[in-house]
Amino acid sequence: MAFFLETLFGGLMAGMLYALVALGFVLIFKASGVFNFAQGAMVLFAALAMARFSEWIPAWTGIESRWFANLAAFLIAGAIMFVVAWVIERLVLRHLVNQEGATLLMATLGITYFLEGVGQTLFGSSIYKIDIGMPKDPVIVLEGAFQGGILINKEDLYAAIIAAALVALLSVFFQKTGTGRALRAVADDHQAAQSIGISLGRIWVIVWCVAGVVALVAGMIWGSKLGVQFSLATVALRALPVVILGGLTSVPGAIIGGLIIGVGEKLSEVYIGPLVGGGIEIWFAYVLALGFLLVRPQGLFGEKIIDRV
Amino acid sequence: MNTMTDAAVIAQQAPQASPGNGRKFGNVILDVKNISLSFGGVKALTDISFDVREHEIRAIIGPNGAGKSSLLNCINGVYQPQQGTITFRGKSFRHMKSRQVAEMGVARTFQNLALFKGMSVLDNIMTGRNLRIKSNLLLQALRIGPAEKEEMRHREFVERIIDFLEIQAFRKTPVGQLPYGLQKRVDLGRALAMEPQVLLLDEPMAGMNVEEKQDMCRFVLDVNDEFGTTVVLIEHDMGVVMDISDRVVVLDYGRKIGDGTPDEVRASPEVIKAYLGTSH
Amino acid sequence: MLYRENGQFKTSYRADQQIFPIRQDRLFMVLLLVVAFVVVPGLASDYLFRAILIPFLIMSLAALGVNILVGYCGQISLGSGAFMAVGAYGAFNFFVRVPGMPLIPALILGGLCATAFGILFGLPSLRVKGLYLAVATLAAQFFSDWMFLRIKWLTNDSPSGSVGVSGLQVFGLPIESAVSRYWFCLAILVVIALLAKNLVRSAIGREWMAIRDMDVAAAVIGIRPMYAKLSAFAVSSFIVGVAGALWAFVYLGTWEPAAFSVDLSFRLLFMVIIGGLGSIMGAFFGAAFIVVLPIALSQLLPAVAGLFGVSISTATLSHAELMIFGALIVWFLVVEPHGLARLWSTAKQKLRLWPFPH
Amino acid sequence: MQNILINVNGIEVIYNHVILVLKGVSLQVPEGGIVALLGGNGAGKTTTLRAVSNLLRGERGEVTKGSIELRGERIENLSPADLVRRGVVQVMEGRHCFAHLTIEENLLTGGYTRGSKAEVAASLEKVYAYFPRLKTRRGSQAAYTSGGEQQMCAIGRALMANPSMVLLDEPSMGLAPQIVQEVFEIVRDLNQREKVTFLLAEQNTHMALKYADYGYIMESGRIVMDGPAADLASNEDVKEFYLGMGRSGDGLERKSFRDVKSYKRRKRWLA
Amino acid sequence: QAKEQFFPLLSYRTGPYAPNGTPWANGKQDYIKLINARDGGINGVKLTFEECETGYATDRGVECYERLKGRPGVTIFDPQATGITFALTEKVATDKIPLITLGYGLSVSQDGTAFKWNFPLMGSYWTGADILVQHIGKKEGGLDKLKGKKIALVYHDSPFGKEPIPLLQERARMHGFDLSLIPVTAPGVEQKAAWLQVRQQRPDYVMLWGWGVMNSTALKEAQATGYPREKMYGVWWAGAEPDVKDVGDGAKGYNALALNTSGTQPKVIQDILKQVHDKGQGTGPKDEVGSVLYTRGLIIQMLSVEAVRRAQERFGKGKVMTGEQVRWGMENLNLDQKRLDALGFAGVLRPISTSCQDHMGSTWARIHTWDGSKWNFSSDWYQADEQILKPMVKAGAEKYLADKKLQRRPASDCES
Ligand SMILES: Nc1ncnc2c1ncn2[C@@H]1O[C@H](COP(=O)(O)OP(=O)(O)OP(=O)(O)O)[C@@H](O)[C@H]1O
Ligand SMILES: Nc1ncnc2c1ncn2[C@@H]1O[C@H](COP(=O)(O)OP(=O)(O)OP(=O)(O)O)[C@@H](O)[C@H]1O
Ligand SMILES: CC(C)C[C@H](N)C(=O)O
Ligand SMILES: [Mg+2]
Ligand SMILES: [Mg+2]
Repeated sequence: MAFFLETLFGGLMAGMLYALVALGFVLIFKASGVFNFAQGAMVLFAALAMARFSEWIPAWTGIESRWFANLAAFLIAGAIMFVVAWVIERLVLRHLVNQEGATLLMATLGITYFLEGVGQTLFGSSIYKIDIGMPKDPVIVLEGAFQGGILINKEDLYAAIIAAALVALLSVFFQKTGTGRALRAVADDHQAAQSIGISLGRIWVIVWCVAGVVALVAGMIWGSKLGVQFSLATVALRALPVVILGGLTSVPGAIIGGLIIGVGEKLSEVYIGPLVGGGIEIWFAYVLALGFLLVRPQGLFGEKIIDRV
Repeated sequence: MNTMTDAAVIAQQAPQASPGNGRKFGNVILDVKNISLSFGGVKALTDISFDVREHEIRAIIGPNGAGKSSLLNCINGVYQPQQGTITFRGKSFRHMKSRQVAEMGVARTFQNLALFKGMSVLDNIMTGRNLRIKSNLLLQALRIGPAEKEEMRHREFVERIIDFLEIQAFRKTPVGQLPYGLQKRVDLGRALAMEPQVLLLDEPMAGMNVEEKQDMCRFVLDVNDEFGTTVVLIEHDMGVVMDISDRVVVLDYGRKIGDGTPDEVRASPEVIKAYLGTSH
Repeated sequence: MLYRENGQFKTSYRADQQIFPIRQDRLFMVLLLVVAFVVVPGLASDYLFRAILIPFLIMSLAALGVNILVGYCGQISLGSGAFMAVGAYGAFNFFVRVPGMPLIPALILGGLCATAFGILFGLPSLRVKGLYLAVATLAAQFFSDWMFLRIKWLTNDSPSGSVGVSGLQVFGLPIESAVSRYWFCLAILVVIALLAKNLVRSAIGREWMAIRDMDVAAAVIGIRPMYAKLSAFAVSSFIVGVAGALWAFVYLGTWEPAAFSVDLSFRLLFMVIIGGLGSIMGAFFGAAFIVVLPIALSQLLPAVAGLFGVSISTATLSHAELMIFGALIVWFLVVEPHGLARLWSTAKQKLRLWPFPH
Repeated sequence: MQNILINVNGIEVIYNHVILVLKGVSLQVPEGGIVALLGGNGAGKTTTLRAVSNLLRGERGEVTKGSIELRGERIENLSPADLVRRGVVQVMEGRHCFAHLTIEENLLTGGYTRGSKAEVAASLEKVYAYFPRLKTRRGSQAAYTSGGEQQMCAIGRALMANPSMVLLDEPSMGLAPQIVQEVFEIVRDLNQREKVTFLLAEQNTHMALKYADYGYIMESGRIVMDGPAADLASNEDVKEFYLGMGRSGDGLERKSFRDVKSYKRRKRWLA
Repeated sequence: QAKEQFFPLLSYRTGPYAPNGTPWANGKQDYIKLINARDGGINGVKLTFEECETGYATDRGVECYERLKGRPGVTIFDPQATGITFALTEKVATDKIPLITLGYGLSVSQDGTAFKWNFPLMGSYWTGADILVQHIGKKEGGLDKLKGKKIALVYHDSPFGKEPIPLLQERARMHGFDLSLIPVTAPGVEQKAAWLQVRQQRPDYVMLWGWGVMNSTALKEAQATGYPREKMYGVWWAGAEPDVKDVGDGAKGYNALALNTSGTQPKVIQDILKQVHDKGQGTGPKDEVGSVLYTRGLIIQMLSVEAVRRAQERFGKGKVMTGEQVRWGMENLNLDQKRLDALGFAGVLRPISTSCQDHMGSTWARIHTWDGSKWNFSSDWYQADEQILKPMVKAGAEKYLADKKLQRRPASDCES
């Protein structure tokens, strides 16, 4: 029982991190109809920037405070993500107004390669450290209730709280503001949105920038847990079933989806895995998402897919 | 065409004269009974009944959102009405797959162009022949003997339609690039390629000027005359409706408020109030 | 005035239904085939064959298969790598387990295994659409990755999961030398490309495209979505499966499941989109782009750098390669979102008007 | 002499780098006028409007020759959003409502460029007053409304921007006769009371000429005739080909659609 | 024509495995530079090289191989990946170029009579696993004490990670310990489930068969689940600086197999610092020189060079050797302690001597432990148990030959 709870908890925490990456996907999709595969690369890029700057800043400024280094690095990385968003709008999106989803998807894959290349050139391809002072060692709770207690990772807990806060913030933004509505309009029809005076360029820079900051937060947390390295970009593939399960257009969906996938894959790996030789979690996550889709083809909270003649 | 195969059936039933213009229709081919359809709270159709006789041109009119397109969608198997039955040549159904309806000989055009955007005009119309293609996948891949002959046969048929609709010049153009009016024609061509017994047209003349409407009318009338195809037509241009239809159904807010010859309908106060307005 | 169709009147629909109704195109095609079958083998080096031409041919074949599903039928697939893997391991099992199994039937049987697998993972497409479907195909991808690592029987009980074949021959002729491998792949590619072209311009091809462009309307004119989608999955995964078998047998020789990873799936999707969705020609362009470009870059960049007297380290080089590759993809998409094939036909159209524009 | 608001000067438009569609179109829209653009299918009306509102780029078209001026300012390089900010709004052909947004959200989005919430609310009420049908369907997603409802929504959405100039592409398409009438009344109303300028591409020649001051007739990418609306309406050719009047015994009268089928004619003004 | 011996260097400097692939590749390059700078090549034959980025991907690796194999004077390939090794094994036989897979690759390829062109020098995954079991047994006070113990293998889910399994199963059968297998999907950034399983099973020891980013992730997860690092034993690919550096204190006490030393004391490294790095010719950052993987790169390159030298002794000093001749040299290496000392590798590795039958040359390794800032040896040398290995290698080689319908090399072949 204690172990089951631990697994459950571990799944929830992993799910929260997936959700954070998924959130980036959702933001951009919802606001522009672009399925942004570069989200993974953006996480990597942002995290690399943060990791390297937090290392360089004390060297440059001679100020040894970790807080200062981290804060400055976070701000610089955020600024870099803004530049990235701006450049992407200028050089890519602007020229692909009104194109089909597949084309846009490919363009983001192109961006992925580009960012990976630039990221590694500027910041290197070793493993780097982000140390934001998260506690590393586990704590055991409820030792009274269960034999051996339940192991909980404080780091996970903090990560989850940050993720949840971010999501709450963004949900409000989308639901309550006029900009949120404009974003959805752009996703539906680029041209019509233009025709009523929505400036696609501005909208896109805003959204990609927000997505960049989300990526930065995701990268920071993930990086502080596991180090920053090229493979961080592959978390995009982990987050994919989450986005889809939650619904491509739903911010809360990303969270719920993340939790379901996180729990589902950890439980399956731990309980079913050993029976079949293990290593099933990744495809299990996809199959799980698929199962949900068969019931609700638009994902749990996604907007209904419109097909009408 | 297809209707000819049923010539025997038709012959047994005494042709009936329509009141007025001396056109002849056969028996009831399509009978819609007590159809009701709602989407959540929205009642799109309430208890609609009407019939269509073989050979006739039956118009459906009504204000925007009255439920005209939804009615066609029900006949077509795209929507499934909650109540009522639809009888087509003696077969009754409420839930029917689109494919089955197509097989029975019902074709249709769409209000919001539903063409296959990435395909050429020719290919679009060819899809209308798909129901009749018999060769299997392997034969088609090899394209030998029967498969090729079959393809040729259908191609010839489709070319006749293309000639008929006067769109020869655009055969190979992707339909997405055609102007709106021509796309409507292609839509009609695709439906005609099915050699339907009943042709459902949803605002085929929207977005056309008078001359083009005249062309469209000519196509519809020719099809109706020469092949005996029954036509159900939704149209907002009263000139067209009054001129070419034999009988008219009027819908308003999902209810039927009138049914009869153009002249009868035109005279009905309820119809005037709900739809025509006084200016007509 | 070189490229004109004026004056080439078709007197029958049959003539108009040819794959290349324009004479110049036909000539060009014949020339191309002659070059491919005769001239290239005379000129190309061993390296060109083994490292570029053979992978290019096989990837073209795979891209062709993917294009049928993605480009023609509009079902986004990120599981092509899995279909290739199933084709490869399927063919492998028939090849090593059935004594005396000849190569070509083994490849076809491998393709059929992929077909079955493709249909299975295509089933969700009846309900799930668009990007959401990508999940189903990714499930296929990760499942196959796992399956070939974990189920020993499939890898002929090789402890590491890596398997290999050798001593390939067709009709008694060994397929060992680079040229013979090249010819073998080329022949298969030409045959399958022809069949595929026939399919896409026949009734079934039109059904696929109809489903892609507007499925509700397609249903109304009597197209069964289920049949159309599943047949697209079947045909596509067959071709992809055969390509996978070739990749394994002819190109790699010995391979492990990682040879068919999700990366490969992405690359295939790339090829199809860069090349041009819904275009057989596009598959070739796309494959050329994705196969050749990185290699060309990795050889060109040092040379270019050398010109300027700088020597770049391998690391910088490979990062620069990534960057340029990504940038080129974006650039091509910006220039022509419908892919290289469209660029090609636009060029032809211009040529047609040349020298008098409009 | 009225101010020229829009001055299109000999523009050529090419789609996809190869398809030449407009072959030197020039037209002027005076401030406060209603100008109709008439012509058969494929004549290039939509393309002309797109060129003015700068929506061509999304269709991979470009203006390759000529110039377009708004109040004397060249506008070819502005973005559509810039134009909206200058008061020029287009109602696109084929409706283009935001499928996932409700009717009301569609309309509110139309007011995106406007600062004050109160003004937007007032406009909303105005649009609802124009199209009561929209009010009853306000909560439903645009994709699930009927064709005509979507058309009303598209028009209403454009009006929400409080434009000074509206490019209307086939506003009457798919609308019931009464509503068509109303739409044109709205046009006249806005024109007279709020001095909104209109450039409208329309197939319903009868209505268009009735409400417009001036008309241009296009044919395969060229302007083939222009003149004050009243003159056009009384032109013999226009009557025959655009208004469907046939020559019968005692002069011109509307011919029945049933009778035109037997013979074929084509209008030919060749430029 | 200049006399040049060409060394194709397959490497990876991007991707998930770059942190580990890079120092390795740098070591190889620097050694070549050193030989040229210090000795003027091998008996006057200059060494040249070209690097090709594989990204650890098989198809890119094959392309690199095809690209470089035709160069004049091509010597030997070290693909730096087990997957690429598989794909190349057959190709090198046709092209007659030896394939060196020091410490990785196919364990059965130790058998030189079946695998003429493969050289898994200094150890295979079977020898490595065997040594780990021996060490754990010793810790427990004898191999018989392993009975009832639980050992978990957390492995990279690929042929590389799966290689040791047959041997461990054999050992488990012999000593009665429980072996549980926990795969980690490549590249290994997500290991939560794996470590939850570890926590659930509470194994007495964990063996880590990882590479690249998987290693540091494993250590961090171990820390997060509270698994004692002292009980963790990595393969020699999971025991270098990049694996532990950024884990910091969290990796303290973690053990791994060691094939070689690290540090800058050895003479060869001093030479490199002086003759290569100080002249601005160094390939990577200076502070990486002497790290575990860097040193391993040196060793690999040194063995390649020695094979050429050995071949020259037989086929003609000062000549450019062909692949065939280098293979002979590789097969007849005899680097005793004296020779190693002379080469500046004193204490870096154990003597190694190969033969036509035995392409491994040495099956010795020891354990080192991370103290938070550097690796320290914590055991003596172990040799893998011949008794267990021999039959397994033999059986594996037989199966390979049967599958491929090949014959063993006759003894006469050994002379050529
Ligand atoms: N799928 C659907 N979901 C929800 N409501 C629908 C759906 N289809 C139609 N409706 C509603 O049903 C009503 C009737 O729509 P329908 O399209 O049949 O109208 P119509 O008579 O064709 O109008 P128009 O002349 O404008 O085309 C409309 O109010 C529409 O909003
Ligand atoms: N996106 C496009 N790509 C290529 N050609 C196009 C495109 N849009 C329009 N065309 C071509 O431009 C010409 C003019 O089209 P346009 O839509 O401007 O005509 P229109 O006068 O608005 O016709 P309609 O009354 O049918 O709407 C047509 O021949 C059409 O084929
Ligand atoms: C080559 C080595 C460094 C280890 C690597 N993981 C392999 O493929 O075996
Ligand atoms: Mg309708
Ligand atoms: Mg138009």
